[in-house]
Amino acid sequence: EGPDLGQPLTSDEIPFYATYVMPDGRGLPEGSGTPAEGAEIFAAQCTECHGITGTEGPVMPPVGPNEIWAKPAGSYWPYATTLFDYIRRAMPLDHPKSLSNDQAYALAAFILERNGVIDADTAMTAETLPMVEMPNRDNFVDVWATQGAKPW
Amino acid sequence: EGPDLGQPLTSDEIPFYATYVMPDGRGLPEGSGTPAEGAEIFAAQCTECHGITGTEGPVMPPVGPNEIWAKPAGSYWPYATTLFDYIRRAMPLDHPKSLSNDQAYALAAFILERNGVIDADTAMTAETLPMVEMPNRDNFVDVWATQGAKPW
Amino acid sequence: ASGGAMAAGLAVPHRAGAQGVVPEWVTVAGHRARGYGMPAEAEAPVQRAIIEPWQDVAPEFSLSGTPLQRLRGTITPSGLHFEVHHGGRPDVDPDQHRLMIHGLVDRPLQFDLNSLERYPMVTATHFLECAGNSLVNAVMPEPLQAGCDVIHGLLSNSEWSGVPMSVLMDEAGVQPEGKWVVAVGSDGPSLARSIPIEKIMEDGILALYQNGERIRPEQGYPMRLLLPGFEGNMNVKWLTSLWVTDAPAHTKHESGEYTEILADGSSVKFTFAIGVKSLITHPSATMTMSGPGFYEISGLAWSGVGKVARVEVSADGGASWADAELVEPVLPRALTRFRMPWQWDGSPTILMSRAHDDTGALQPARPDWKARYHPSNFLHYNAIQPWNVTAEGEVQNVYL
Amino acid sequence: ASGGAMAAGLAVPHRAGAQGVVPEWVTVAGHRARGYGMPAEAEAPVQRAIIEPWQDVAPEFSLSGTPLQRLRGTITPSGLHFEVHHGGRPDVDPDQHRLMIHGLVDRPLQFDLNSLERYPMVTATHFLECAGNSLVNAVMPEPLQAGCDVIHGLLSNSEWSGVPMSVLMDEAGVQPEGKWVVAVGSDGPSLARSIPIEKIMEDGILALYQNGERIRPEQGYPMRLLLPGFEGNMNVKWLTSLWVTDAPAHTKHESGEYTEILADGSSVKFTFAIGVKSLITHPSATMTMSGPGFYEISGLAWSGVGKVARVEVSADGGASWADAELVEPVLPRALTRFRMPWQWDGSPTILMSRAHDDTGALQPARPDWKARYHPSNFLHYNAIQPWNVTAEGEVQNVYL
Ligand code: HEC
Ligand code: HEC
Ligand SMILES: [Ca+2]
Ligand SMILES: [Ca+2]
Ligand SMILES: [Ca+2]
Ligand SMILES: [Ca+2]
Ligand SMILES: [Ca+2]
Ligand SMILES: [Ca+2]
Ligand SMILES: [Co+2]
Ligand SMILES: [Co+2]
Repeated sequence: EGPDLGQPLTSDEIPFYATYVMPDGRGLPEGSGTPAEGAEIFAAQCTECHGITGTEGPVMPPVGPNEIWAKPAGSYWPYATTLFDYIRRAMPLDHPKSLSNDQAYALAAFILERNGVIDADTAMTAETLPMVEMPNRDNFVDVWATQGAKPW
Repeated sequence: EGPDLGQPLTSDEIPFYATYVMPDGRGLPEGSGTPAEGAEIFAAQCTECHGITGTEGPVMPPVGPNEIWAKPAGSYWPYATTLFDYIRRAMPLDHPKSLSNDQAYALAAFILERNGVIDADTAMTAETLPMVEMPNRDNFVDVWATQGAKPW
Repeated sequence: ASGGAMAAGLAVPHRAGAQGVVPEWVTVAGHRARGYGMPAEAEAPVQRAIIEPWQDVAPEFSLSGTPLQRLRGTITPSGLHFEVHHGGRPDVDPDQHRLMIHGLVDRPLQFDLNSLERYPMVTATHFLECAGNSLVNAVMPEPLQAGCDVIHGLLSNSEWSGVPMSVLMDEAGVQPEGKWVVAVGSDGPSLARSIPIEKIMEDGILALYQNGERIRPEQGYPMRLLLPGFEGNMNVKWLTSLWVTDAPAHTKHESGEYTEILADGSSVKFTFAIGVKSLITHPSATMTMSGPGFYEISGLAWSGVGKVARVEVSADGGASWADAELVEPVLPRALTRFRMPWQWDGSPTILMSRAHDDTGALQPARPDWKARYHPSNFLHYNAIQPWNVTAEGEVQNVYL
Repeated sequence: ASGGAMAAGLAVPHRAGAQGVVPEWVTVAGHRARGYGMPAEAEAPVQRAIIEPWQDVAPEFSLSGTPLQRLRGTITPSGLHFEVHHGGRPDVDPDQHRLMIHGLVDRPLQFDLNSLERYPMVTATHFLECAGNSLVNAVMPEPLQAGCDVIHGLLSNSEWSGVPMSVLMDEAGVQPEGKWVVAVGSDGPSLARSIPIEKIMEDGILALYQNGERIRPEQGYPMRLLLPGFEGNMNVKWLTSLWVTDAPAHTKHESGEYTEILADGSSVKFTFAIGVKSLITHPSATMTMSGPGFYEISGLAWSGVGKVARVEVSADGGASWADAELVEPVLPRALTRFRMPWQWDGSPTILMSRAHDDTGALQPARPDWKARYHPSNFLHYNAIQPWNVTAEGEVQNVYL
């Protein structure tokens, strides 16, 4: 079928962003962060784009409800793990991958807390983050159930 | 079939190079030129590209036989009218359409004379040019005769 | 008197008298050949329409729309292929770039660009459409008066060549539990999407070439994932990682930005294929008719699930419809050009097109589309586009 | 210990420890969208091969060859479409440019570019090949060691859109005596060719668009004549005049430069269509094999009279042949990509392809082609191209 020119790939050659944290928490690293820690980082690095309280924007405010964006990450997204991974790999947009794992946990905690999903004193870690029950989780259509084995 | 947006075209709007002198001489303008007159113009404006005697090139020498080009215009081409029209519209390559009709007749005369096709004292005009019997004329395959009505 | 000029019936202008208009450029030497060509200078205004929703704070989140109203045929010239950059277009060094295949595979592998050149390559023409294309029509209460570049320009069509994904996945050896592939791009945000393994294996392509030459930076140089018919952003650009998993990762883009809220408030997480759709490009909004008479109505139709089967055109606001000609070849999951002769009598009217695909799906009218979704939804808008033609010949975007 | 990292069989790398290689470009904001895109900077070497036979005295007589060995698929990107300029590329002002139809017509007409936009337009993918393509193989006593760009590069393939010539000719009203059309370009030498009216009316196109956008300056901006399958220079660029006549004008190019001298010394004046031909582009001369093992032999086949029906490939110098796969869609008078898997055992061999078209014509071997013509003939060379593969993996041009 082909020339078989693939070279072996060892796990230490795989950068973190080549995978994704799974909803059940697989792939989460060590570390932790509280909403209060997150608030500080957010104020310093995120408000320019997402607003002082995370609701003003102009860019897709992650805190809801807000006037701008019907799908705020901290309440609309089905899994809290996605917050950690996305912030860690992509934010802030102009300095992606500059945050530590602790900072990403803290920012996820802050956003979840602002959305009323977790308490202000709950730290986010590899253990707690996958346990967060996102309020919109059961509000997604299972397209396989409605459209069959190949819903495309 | 279409929007019929073509505008009328009057004959005084048609530049000379939008037509072509036909082998039977239709389209030839007034004027005349001798081989001697042509020799002078050739020496001044053509030798850089086609060589001092029209056989050296480097570009497709119009005078044959020569070492470079198996199809010298002045002996290989089937119709002498083409010489006049092509020189008039296209030569010299870097100043196309700069020659007068007289000059183009003279250059055609010069090239034909150098190829031994006409005498040195024959002037080329709208009357004489179509009468020139090109030596290779009958040496072309009639592709309609050999390949039928649509030889493609 | 000119030689044989009177012979036969051929009107030959007199050379000496009538010289006509001789433009300067037929009297001088032209330019030499060059290594790589560009459009004519006079065509400089034919550009993509740049859309930067947060230009002040996040200019790298930028889009550009193909000026469909300035183009003909079906191929999008690569210089005008639409862009959606979530974190800007990265400067990927092709020599350093690697494609990794890992996760639930027997042999985790990495490939450089040179090795991939040795692989078998397929060629196929496919459209790409952003899931958010035509969003202004989806969400704006009043129709925006703008051209197809702005309204519908996140749509392009290219001939792609590259390695069948199945060949590469087979080399790595996908394990039985491997049901999804998380594809990751090498851009700033490391854009990631979860893709069912069935699609990857069926017709996924590691695209290395676009319209004959190496894929353009805007479209993922040196390589992108191509998933024929799937919404644009699943066709991950600057592809660097294919991570085989047992379940979708529910990445950022499949958690919010690309999920549609339905009328009842629930959401559709995965909408893979682009629905059947069509668009009249000539005439279209921002154009002005040049008086009554003959026009050719011309446009594009496409479907993410197969071939366009039929396009109907109405020149009376939907009262009557007639079948347009589909320009051959009609290819699956590719833009199809349709055309229809039309005599405009100069009175106000509305032009519309509606496409059917070969699964029997028909493009909806806007009210039917709106009825399915929450008012905020801007994704997978494929409703009929009516163009209003005024008595003055202005062509306007209108909702019906 | 990381969260659920041990759950299921999914190998998830530890974030903290193994960071892998993180290239700089995934850590910064990328570039914004732009109006018109260009190839990646690293692809700058992918250029047309410029050929200027008389560079010192006549640089405007210049050609450039498409780097077929660097391309995949079938479409030639417009920036790399081959050029043959007899007097250089003119700077035509599209606003001043006119198309004239005159001679043996009822209504001599002129059209500007804007009016032509109102006309019905057809779209078709067709190759163009210079009648002198591959001339080095035709006339050089020893095979030139150069790439496909230099040897065979006067060959390209585009999606063309424009007005059917028949619509325009009908508007002018061709008279019964009108049997030929002299087409004239708006370049310095006002290049002119005589074309049978049958071809003009059958499938001639006034091409205004190339690969979706306005035709490029090198290919005749703002308009060219397209005669599907006919030798390149009859497809007059920068078309300004169509003069209907009762006979061919025997213009310069049909008097000498584009007439083939046969073995017996007689000449063929008109050779309209390009003969059936094929070419292996991968691997091809100037390339070096990267060791034994699997290769995909890939190439292009075409015919000026119809569709490619079949391409055979030999990997043993012609001792045995096998049918290659033709990549769909196979279109008439368009480049067709063929492909064939091959295991190279590392020993010297010769690769060849030969195409058949749907009229039954078969591409000749070089000795058969040479036997037909005078030794000086360099036109319409369509013989089989053998590539010699040495034990060291060098790929060389060779005559068989
Ligand atoms: C320079 C601008 C900028 C800064 C600073 C920035 N972001 Fe963002 N953020 C964006 C943009 C643009 C997007 C949308 C990206 C996309 O959709 O692909 C985004 C998206 C997000 C989202 C997802 C929103 C959604 O609903 O999809 C989250 C969560 C987020 N950012 C968090 C953060 C955090 C936390 C910080 C600070 C550490 C931050 N951002 C700093 C520009 C910025
Ligand atoms: C600056 C270079 C240059 C100059 C000066 C020049 N020519 Fe040419 N000539 C060319 C080139 C290049 C061609 C080939 C053009 C082509 O094939 O399209 C050519 C072709 C010709 C041909 C046809 C040759 C053939 O066999 O097809 C003739 C005849 C000719 N020139 C005559 C002239 C005359 C007469 C002059 C002077 C008034 C002249 N040329 C000056 C470059 C030049
Ligand atoms: Ca901490
Ligand atoms: Ca900033
Ligand atoms: Ca005189
Ligand atoms: Ca000069
Ligand atoms: Ca490099
Ligand atoms: Ca202008
Ligand atoms: Co850069
Ligand atoms: Co210029």
